Amino acid sequence: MPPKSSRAVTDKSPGTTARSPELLLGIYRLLLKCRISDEKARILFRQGKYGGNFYSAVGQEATNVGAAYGLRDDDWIAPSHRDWTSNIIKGAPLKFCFAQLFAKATSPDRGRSSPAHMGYPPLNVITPASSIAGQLSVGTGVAFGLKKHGRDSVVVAFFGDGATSTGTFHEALNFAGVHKLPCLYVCANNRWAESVPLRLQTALENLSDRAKAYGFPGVTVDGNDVLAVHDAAQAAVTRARAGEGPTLLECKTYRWYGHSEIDPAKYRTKEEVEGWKKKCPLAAFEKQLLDKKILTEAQKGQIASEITAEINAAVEFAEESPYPDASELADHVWAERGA
Amino acid sequence: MPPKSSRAVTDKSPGTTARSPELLLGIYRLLLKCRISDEKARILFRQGKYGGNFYSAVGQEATNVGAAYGLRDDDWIAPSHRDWTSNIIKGAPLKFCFAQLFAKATSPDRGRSSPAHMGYPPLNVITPASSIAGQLSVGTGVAFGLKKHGRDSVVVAFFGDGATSTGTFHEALNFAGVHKLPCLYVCANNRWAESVPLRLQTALENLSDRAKAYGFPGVTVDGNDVLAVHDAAQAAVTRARAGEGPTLLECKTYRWYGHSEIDPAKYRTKEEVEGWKKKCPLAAFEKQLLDKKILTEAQKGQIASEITAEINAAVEFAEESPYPDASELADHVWAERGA
Amino acid sequence: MARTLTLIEAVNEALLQEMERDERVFLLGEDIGGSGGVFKATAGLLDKFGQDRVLDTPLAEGAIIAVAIGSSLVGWRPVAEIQFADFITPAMDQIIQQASKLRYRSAGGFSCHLTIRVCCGGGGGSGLYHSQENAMWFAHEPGLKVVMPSTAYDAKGLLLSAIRDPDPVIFFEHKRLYRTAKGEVPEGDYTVPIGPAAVRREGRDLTILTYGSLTQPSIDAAGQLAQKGVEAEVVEIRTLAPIDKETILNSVRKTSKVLIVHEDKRTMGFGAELAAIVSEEAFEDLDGPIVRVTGPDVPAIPFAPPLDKAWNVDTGAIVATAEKLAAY
Amino acid sequence: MARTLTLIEAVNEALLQEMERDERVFLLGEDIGGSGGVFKATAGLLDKFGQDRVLDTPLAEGAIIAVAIGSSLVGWRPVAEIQFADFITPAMDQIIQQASKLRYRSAGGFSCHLTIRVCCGGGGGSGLYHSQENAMWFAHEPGLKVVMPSTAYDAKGLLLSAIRDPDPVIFFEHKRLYRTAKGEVPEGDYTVPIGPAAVRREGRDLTILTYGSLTQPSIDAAGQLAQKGVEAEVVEIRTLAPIDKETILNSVRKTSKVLIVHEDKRTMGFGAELAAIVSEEAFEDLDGPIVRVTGPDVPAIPFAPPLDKAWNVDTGAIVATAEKLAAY
Ligand SMILES: Cc1ncc(C[n+]2csc(CCOP(=O)(O)OP(=O)(O)O)c2C)c(N)n1
Ligand SMILES: Cc1ncc(C[n+]2csc(CCOP(=O)(O)OP(=O)(O)O)c2C)c(N)n1
Ligand SMILES: [Mg+2]
Ligand SMILES: [Mg+2]
Repeated sequence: MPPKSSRAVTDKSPGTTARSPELLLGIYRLLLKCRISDEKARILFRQGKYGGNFYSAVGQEATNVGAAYGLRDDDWIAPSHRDWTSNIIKGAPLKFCFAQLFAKATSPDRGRSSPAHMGYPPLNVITPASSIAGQLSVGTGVAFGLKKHGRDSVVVAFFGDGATSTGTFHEALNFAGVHKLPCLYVCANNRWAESVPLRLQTALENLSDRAKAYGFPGVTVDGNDVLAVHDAAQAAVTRARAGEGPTLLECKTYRWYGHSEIDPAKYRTKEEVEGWKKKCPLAAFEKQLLDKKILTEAQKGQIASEITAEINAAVEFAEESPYPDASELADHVWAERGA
Repeated sequence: MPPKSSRAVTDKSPGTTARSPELLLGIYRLLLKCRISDEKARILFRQGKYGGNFYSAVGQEATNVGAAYGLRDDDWIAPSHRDWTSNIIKGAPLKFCFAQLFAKATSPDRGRSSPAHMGYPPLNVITPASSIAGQLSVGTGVAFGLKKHGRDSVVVAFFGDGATSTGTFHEALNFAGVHKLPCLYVCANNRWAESVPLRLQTALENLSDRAKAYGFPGVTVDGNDVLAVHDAAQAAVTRARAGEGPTLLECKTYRWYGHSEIDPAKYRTKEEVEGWKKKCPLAAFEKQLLDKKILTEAQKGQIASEITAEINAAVEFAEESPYPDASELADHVWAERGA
Repeated sequence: MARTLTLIEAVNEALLQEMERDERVFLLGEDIGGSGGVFKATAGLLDKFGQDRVLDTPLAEGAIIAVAIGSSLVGWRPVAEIQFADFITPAMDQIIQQASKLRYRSAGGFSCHLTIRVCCGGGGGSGLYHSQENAMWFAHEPGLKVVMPSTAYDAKGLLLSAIRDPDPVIFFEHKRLYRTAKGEVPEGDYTVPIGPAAVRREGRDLTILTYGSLTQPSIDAAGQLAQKGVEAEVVEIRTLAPIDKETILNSVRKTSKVLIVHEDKRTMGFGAELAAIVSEEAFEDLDGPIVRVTGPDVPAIPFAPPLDKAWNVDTGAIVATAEKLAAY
Repeated sequence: MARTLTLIEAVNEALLQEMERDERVFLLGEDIGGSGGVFKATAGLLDKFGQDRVLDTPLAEGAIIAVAIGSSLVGWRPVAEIQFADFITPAMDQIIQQASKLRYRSAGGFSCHLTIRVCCGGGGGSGLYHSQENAMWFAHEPGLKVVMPSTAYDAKGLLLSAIRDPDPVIFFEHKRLYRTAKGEVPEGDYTVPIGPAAVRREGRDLTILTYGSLTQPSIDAAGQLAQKGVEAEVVEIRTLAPIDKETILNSVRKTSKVLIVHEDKRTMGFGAELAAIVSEEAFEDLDGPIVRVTGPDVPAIPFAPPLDKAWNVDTGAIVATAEKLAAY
């Protein structure tokens, strides 16, 4: 079978019409939760509450929320360094998410991984390595294993534009294409890999064209339009569950802040950053919901304060949790050395 | 600039019209030289004249000859395990080619590499490693270096269908696309990677589609039609010399024999093999030239006997050459340890 | 019932029996199906188990290991093949950054239950890119286990252990041994535990620490040495990681002299760690230098017969060095 | 004229001066241009030399090394950066199968004149994937040279040697030293040869063999030991490959005791080779076991502060072990 050629979906999403208010409010709540959690994580880092680094995804929330909203518990997420909030989206309790930043003994990995490099085994979020595109390796393998079981669960793997230059990306997606794996490859194309601009990363205009090398569909959407992302993702998930194989979903978006909290990001122009801030994925969606009266100002305030309360409790939990003990250093190296 | 989309050139080449007899006879002579040399190499292996292994390219001559015919001395070739004859095409004296098979001290690498893994530094043929796609790494780097010098030399890198699954392939071609390097990537798609059929290697019909991921042209030609290959290659070389960047040229062809001389190739059907043998690139071209009277039967016999004489002398040279001495084992590890 | 099998037959039998016993086990790699493997280690398995359990993969070692890792997360027991150790380098990121560290970085939340079979070593005329060993890189990486059998019996028993082991095990098969190592192998199920070294010959005058292709030459050397009145103890390190210090140190305490023998390059070869362990933990018992007989510091084994031969560490070299050490 | 520079300033100056002196030198890597490098090792160089000589590459370590190798074949002198040693694994095929073996496999017909700068080691809170050393893999591979300076002076002088060296040199820069190692650095051109180890402190009672981030703690430890009447000689192995046996053995012959100190994991760490050399070639001179003080056998340095700290080999541990050894 010749591959379906990629199609670039640049037109606006159909908007809020004909969708249930529950869905729309669910998405809204999650967008907001990611935004506030992420901003909180940044503040905590700047306050010196934890070390290492944090990779903010503020500005990109529509991509992660749109792609992962509605996944089932038995679905998998393979996140990268900028996808700490994918744990939140998948349903991990916030207290564990903040405990992870603080590297406390109550975090899922007992403080081993760097902040933001979070997985959550009970809900199949794979603990990421920093090694770029590594999650595409592991995620593709999981998809292969799921298909082998005959299950209809899917894997959603997140990564950036830079990751598409790696050999790991190619080997994973080529394999997925050959075996029509139930995997959704979601590229948050934020136009920068640390300080390297897209034009030094690829000769392509649309990274979804990379899918043409693997014989499965590649789709480009406005990554700041949460419903556009969600529609495209749901179509891909449906395809995947039906055994029709993977999809590469490119979401054009932007990170508002530096690569990490210690990056002043001087390599970008003010105009570029301001231009993207005007396309705030949260504000745009909020306005839609307010305009259509699906959300009221009162509700909005209430949702925000519920989230803030939850975050505050989570931060408190994290702060009060103990660090792992030095004696744990060599635990979990091999199975015999489990704690 | 959006990438030019690949075009599949499946129509027949324009044939012999409007080409100089010198060109046609030059190509013919080289096709024949490759064929007879390759068959001789196989016989010598079977006679136990050298050990290791040999990777015959009989059946694929039109791909290598068509792509590399007419390259300049200052152009480069980055060959793989099946491209021993690319040394012959580039102009390396036959005696060195056979000395290489025999791993004699008179071979360019003084017997270090396995048979068939031959390079020829004086004419810029890069000594290959077995590591599949490694030549794409080194070749792409050379192309970058050439462009940096402002020279108009080009690199022709040969590889198989299997090699296109490697991460190395992806990283090299992506880099070449970003920097519009003067490199011609020639894929001899012989439908098998050892025993692995194409359908387990890729979901694609045409491997030239891989170029769509890199923003430069991908072209598919009949790899058994030497003029079709030559035309496509020359167009790509012209592009490359003019600074317009790389081309991926897929040549659909077939290896008549096993992966190597010790592979009985039972994984292929007799029909498949016989079908391809009927499309012999040498016989087809020879018939064209005879039909058009560009070649006469007498000339044909003479060329064949000239080549045979040259090969016999080369084999004699190789046989009479000494092996490298055991004392050379640790030479050329580092520059200080040059011989 | 035991029969005489070659090492490669033992590998094949272990794979076959474990696939019969455990439906979760499947094989993946290049040319393992349609052709039964370059050396026929997997011959017959595709016919018996079908493509679902014997998967010929794209030519991409990184993807092979990736799929093994990921599928193990959902309960499979993959046995991946890397056709030649020389071609394990494209999979280094997957092995080192993913497989060896996934259990650790998730504090046991995820783990990699997988086996990587790797054909390694010189075979006489294999050349620069079909003769590398490359095992020592992995012995440096906690989280991995590294195994290399030298007998048919151990090949089957250790491979069964490896496939059942909950951690990533890299299982090296030396190509020179595939058909030269023959021995009694029980028909039924048995395991040889990962970890313990094997004392292949007892002796009191010196200890030869070795593994892989030089185990038998070391045993042969010990035979010749006995005729000269030197009783060498031969300890085969079947598991390179984790190392069985106890067996090594017990032997050294008895013999007081250590000769390390391996085919791989000398500098930073696996023998370095053996020497370090002994010189740290059995210093008082040592009556002579710890001597290494190894391959040379050359990138890999070159092809031309005289060069290939010049690399070879043979029984003669072991005997000569051992004699000198015994007389020390 | 010498001024006080940090190690990273010395690296930056070496790059700048060599690029001015030799037009064939160019830099390539991730984030070395627009941002001047994660640690600012290449700060200012893009502005000064332009994109033709300071190239921000795609995120592909294999391609970075590939381009370095290939361009060196046509006369360039590339200096490639691998942002963190943890991310060198995707380039293993290029480094091991291409760079280290190209000269050998072509009998000198081709060669790789290139330098690979790698930021390595723990920095206190760097975590599992920004703290690996991974230098020892390469010390096993003849054809490569492996260098790791611990002083600003050596950083500049060794980097200039590396860039001028006709073979592939992997130049490790320990991130903990970037701003903590400060010292006098001549303004002008000078080289520190690749190869020789440096005796950092003379002593007669024991030899500390070390490198990288534990050089200064070892010197500090020697200072503390002196107050306790133990005179330790500190030898810094600035070049891990090829190893300067002579300096090491001379020191051991004088002191008769050896303590090996490194941050990297213990098993198969670089210290293993040092122990093996000494126990083979200076056995007669040894008056005590060869002791290693190293990082633990754990995949990499975990992030949580107590775990990070638990990894740390510090002056206290060196002093304590050295005292015991001296008293042996
Ligand atoms: C293999 C590897 N190389 C380099 C790095 C260092 N690094 C971390 S993030 C990053 C850029 C990633 O860019 P992109 O994929 O676009 O994701 P983004 O950060 O923009 O979300 C780099 C180079 C790494 N973590 N892994
Ligand atoms: C990295 C690597 N993996 C595996 C091999 C073993 N191997 C040698 S040739 C080959 C198949 C190559 O297939 P293809 O690229 O189609 O080239 P062809 O042999 O058909 O010309 C394989 C798997 C290798 N040499 N290098
Ligand atoms: Mg990005
Ligand atoms: Mg092929």
